[in-house]
Amino acid sequence: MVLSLSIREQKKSKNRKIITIMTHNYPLGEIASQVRRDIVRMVNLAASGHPGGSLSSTEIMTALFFSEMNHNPANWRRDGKGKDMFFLSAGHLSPVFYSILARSGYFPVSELASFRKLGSRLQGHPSVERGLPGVHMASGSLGQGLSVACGAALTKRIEGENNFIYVLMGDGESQEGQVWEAAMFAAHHKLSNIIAFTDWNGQQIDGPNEKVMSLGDLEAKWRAFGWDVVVADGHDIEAIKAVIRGAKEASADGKPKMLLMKTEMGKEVDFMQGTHHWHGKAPNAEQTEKALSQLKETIGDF
Amino acid sequence: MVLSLSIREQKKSKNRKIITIMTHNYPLGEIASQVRRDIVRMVNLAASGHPGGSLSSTEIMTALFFSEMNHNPANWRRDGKGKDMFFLSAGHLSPVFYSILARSGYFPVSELASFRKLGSRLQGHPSVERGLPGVHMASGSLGQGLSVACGAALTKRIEGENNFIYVLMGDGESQEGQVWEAAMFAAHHKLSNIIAFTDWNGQQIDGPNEKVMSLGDLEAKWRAFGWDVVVADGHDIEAIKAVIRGAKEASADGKPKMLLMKTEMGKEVDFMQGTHHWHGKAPNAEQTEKALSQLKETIGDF
Amino acid sequence: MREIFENSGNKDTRSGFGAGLHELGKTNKDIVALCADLTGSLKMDAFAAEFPERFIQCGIAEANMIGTAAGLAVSGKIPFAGSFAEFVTGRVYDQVRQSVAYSETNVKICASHAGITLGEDGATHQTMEDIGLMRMLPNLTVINPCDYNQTKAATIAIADHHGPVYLRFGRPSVPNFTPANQKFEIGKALLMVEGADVSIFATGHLVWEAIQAANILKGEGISAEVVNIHTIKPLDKKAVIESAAKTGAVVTAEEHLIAGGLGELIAGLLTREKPTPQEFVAVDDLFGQSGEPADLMREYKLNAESIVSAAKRAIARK
Amino acid sequence: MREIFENSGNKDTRSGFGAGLHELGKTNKDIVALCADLTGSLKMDAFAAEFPERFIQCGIAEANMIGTAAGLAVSGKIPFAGSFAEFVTGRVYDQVRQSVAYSETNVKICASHAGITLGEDGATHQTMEDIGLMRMLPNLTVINPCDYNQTKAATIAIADHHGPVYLRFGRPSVPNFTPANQKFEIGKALLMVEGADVSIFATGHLVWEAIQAANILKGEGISAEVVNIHTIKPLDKKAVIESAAKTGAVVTAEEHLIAGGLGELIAGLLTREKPTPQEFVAVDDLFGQSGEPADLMREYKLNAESIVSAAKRAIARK
Ligand SMILES: Cc1ncc(C[n+]2csc(CCOP(=O)(O)OP(=O)(O)O)c2C)c(N)n1
Ligand SMILES: Cc1ncc(C[n+]2csc(CCOP(=O)(O)OP(=O)(O)O)c2C)c(N)n1
Ligand SMILES: [Mg+2]
Ligand SMILES: [Mg+2]
Repeated sequence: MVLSLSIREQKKSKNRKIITIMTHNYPLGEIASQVRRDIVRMVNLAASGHPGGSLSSTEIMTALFFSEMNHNPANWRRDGKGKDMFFLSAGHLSPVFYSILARSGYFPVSELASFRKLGSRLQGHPSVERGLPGVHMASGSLGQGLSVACGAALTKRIEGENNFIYVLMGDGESQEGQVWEAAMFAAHHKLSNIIAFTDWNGQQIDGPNEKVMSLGDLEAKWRAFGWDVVVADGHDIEAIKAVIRGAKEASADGKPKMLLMKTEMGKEVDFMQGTHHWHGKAPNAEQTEKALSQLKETIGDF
Repeated sequence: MVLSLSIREQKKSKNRKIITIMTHNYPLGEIASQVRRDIVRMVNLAASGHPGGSLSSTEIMTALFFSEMNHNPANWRRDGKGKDMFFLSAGHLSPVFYSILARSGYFPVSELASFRKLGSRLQGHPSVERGLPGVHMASGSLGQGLSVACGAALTKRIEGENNFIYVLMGDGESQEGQVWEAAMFAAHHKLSNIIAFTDWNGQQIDGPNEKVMSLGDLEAKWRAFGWDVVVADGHDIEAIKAVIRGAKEASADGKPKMLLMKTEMGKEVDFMQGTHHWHGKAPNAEQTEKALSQLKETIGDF
Repeated sequence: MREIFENSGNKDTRSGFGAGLHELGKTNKDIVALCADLTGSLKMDAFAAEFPERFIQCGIAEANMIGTAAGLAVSGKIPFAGSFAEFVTGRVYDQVRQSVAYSETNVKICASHAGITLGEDGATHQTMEDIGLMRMLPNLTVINPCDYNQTKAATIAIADHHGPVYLRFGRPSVPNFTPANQKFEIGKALLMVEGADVSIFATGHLVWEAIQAANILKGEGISAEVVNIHTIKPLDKKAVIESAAKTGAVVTAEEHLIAGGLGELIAGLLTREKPTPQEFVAVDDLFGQSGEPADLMREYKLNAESIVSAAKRAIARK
Repeated sequence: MREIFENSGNKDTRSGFGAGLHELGKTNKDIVALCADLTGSLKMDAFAAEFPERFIQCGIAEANMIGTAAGLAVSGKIPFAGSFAEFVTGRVYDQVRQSVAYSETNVKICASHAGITLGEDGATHQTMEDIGLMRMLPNLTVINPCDYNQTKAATIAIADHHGPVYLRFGRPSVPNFTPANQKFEIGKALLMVEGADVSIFATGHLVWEAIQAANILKGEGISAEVVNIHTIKPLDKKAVIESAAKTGAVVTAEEHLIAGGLGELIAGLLTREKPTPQEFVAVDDLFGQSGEPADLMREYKLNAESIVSAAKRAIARK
């Protein structure tokens, strides 16, 4: 009864390839700006969704998908064979994920308008039920993505592939115990092909991490769990590229990699920036206007 | 239908007081020896149960209940009002727990013979259903006890009581993510009235921790989670007493306390000692004989 | 009685919970509240603001929240621990099982955003299994009130009931139609509309829909009885058996999967007592999806129209 | 058919799982196995010893094990992830829900020590809710075979079925009575004993008890039909409806709580199709306790004697 509503159109891979190549001609900073516009517009259109963390992780996702990751939107396979794989553990960051996927050529950018609508492939949190290309796994219930990444990393090792498994987590998300189970597991099994990002924006729903549930010395925690840890500016695209490359190069040391990316929630939209209030709130028409006036349209709105 | 089978006899508190006082006249080492005999005999009689970790945590439990803990077996309340409270997180260590409780005077030592039998108050893992004095909470599913301790510690603080909350965990148990959730919570809420023990015997069911799922630098982990950590010899009763006292004295520093007790699984029974094979296996008659020959009967068998 | 229930204005049931909790905070100093980074969504903010020393923020760590609540309860407090329904049931089933139900601790598990009406967040957040999960646990009382007033009354009532409770409520604004001063009696089903031809046993958001359905049916000359099963466990067996015996046809209506839900509970009871034709208004073996609450209710056929046709099917099978 | 089932010697069903897994390891290199520090109890040691590179030790971290299995599955492996039944269901319900069922990953969840026959460890380890938990999840297949041979066959069969599966088996040695070479057909109920007066739908360890009950009833002139519901989901509705329609009286028998179990599943089906008097051989709203498996089966009335009296009660209510 419900599946029949799915938007099942599969755009030709040829078309997708063209989109990708075109997008790749833009400087990464311009792509990030367009992605931010997409995020704000999607959440406004849906009248629900999570702009805060999407805006804080925009550069991380841009640098990863448009520069560092070995992927092929034109010929995507759910099993990720022969390619790097990306898992969005913090599923509420679906706006940035969907925009990045569409802008990479996984599906038509026009489909971004269906975000959170009945029958859409762009569910509130990523889902595989309707076959959206680019999404390997459902997420939304926090704390599960790093475990999934561990499994995929094991497959890569068993198959002798030297591709990487990327995963994006929220900082608040690391309060979930399952994250530390996965941390211990990855270190024990020496899954150095895992490169994880924490979007360290210092905020979660009820307020700053520090007030809600302090992460304490987060760097020390990951190190104590046997990981290589790097702290970097999560809005500096060149810095992000550098730490990802560094992580890839260090993969022989047998340790999984945690890239703690210092960011600001709501980045680049003045009234959203640095506060938890826009974690999961949609801007109204006026607010959207105000936000968009601060974000350059580069590639073109959907 | 089932509860009717319960052994509901409640021995008079007067009797219990006499038992306690008598037991307290023995040196702690002699109590520990008797407790070890109880463990071996209970598990043999039940033809099931967990001798390995019970034998490794015997001195910890002896020092705690017969020296450091503020408790009153004669007048025990489930809500622990005005007293210290103890939670056994690693519920499979029920043999040592039950022996310590009986030897402290919580219930008749003769009841130890009912361990794991149909209708017994001495369930395979501690349970409150049948009202066994000394047991505040059910356990058995690993990883939950530290969270419970956090709750009790909060009550003590709200009520302005300066009693302590003790909790005993297994080392393998700290692979459960919930333990790290509780660790983060206790540090965030500055629950310095929690004194936790890890029975660091280096073994779990499938083998040494190191092989099954390495705990890595366990001390660094707890420190990184914001706890005061002490490592001590978990078979040296004086050392145990000293670290408990130290933990109590340091309670003003606002940090919860983790006492990592270095122990050996199956301690004092040569064929059980230092191996995981007796984690959850009952000795047969002959093996029991052999084990008991190595353990001095001091207070008298049940 | 055929009382006329009128909507006194739409309100969300979670706000009924928030109001009840706030009131409890004022009258009972043993009440403490715990939340896992969803204080605003659970409408716990009034309590948190007025009683900060009794509000315990747990962060995104639901398992630990349940254990902490159990520890508070065993030492004498009355903890209300809240999150989205999926995260205080499926996420923590084993913790609820051991540290709350089996340990018989006086914990009140407060579950917001239950069912498909959670809306746009979609399937990972929309539990339609929580009634099934929680009613399996011995010692646990399971309550699913129908509107703002009843949720507020239930919140207050469970504080006086010594023992573990699961309290389920929802996100969207829906009609508020029960009397504001009605006392909440745990385990006592409420006859909302008396009727003779078919018994509609409804719970939660579906009670209002059932009353609407009864009105529609009345217009067609069918006399439907509507019973509000606000307490799923312990089920008011007598009320169910008597009504079903009287009408000889049953409809169950709930914002839940068929599997594990109120419908199967009642089917199990009636096959043991007096087998009766029964139709289910519930979701059959599907995950939810994103959408607006009202649209989803229509899409998943959880509304008055579905109850009307189910009632006719049940009657036809007498 | 009234086939005579003979016990070819007691064996534990978990050893059937272990043998099946070991065999799969030899024939299919995509099979991987995961365990959470219970390798011996799950009888996974033969697999682990022969295929160490495909055996993944997860330590005591079941949530992560499920997620890891999902990650292995999405990338092309066929993971069999095992622990005690409570720890791969209630402990990880939300993980199974999102990363296995909703994500439609090809994970085989392997649950040993299910039910009361877990024995001496007691209630915290004895799940009698796992069928209820797992059958609520869309996309998941739920299987509960009856003996060693059938468990081995089921283990092999689920490897060829693409999709998430829950496989439930037990700890103690019990009669092994189904043919060693019988192919396991998912979703196809097995008629074990043909009869006319009452239908006994049994699953798992209770199938043998049901056959014994049918023998006893035969001696008293009552003709009981025994159907082995080894696949709880998808339920073989046709088989259930036809048998119930033929006999007009139903007994369900399972090592599970009444709530959420096979009995309620069948009651729900029959009230929609053709309401039929039904009696439940299952545990009513109690936690288990420590004891020897056989003693517990007697104590909780999960045996042939209980089925016999339930059958008589059901027949009397026709
Ligand atoms: C298991 C679980 N618990 C709670 C939630 C509700 N929730 C969604 S996002 C969120 C906060 C996440 O914080 P963080 O990871 O820092 O992400 P950010 O707010 O920075 O986007 C919470 C509590 C959830 N989705 N899953
Ligand atoms: C949640 C959970 N998972 C698995 C088990 C089964 N189990 C019981 S004891 C044990 C090993 C515990 O290891 P450790 O904490 O080191 O205790 P020790 O073996 O030293 O006694 C396991 C896996 C359990 N009881 N609970
Ligand atoms: Mg954050
Ligand atoms: Mg150990």
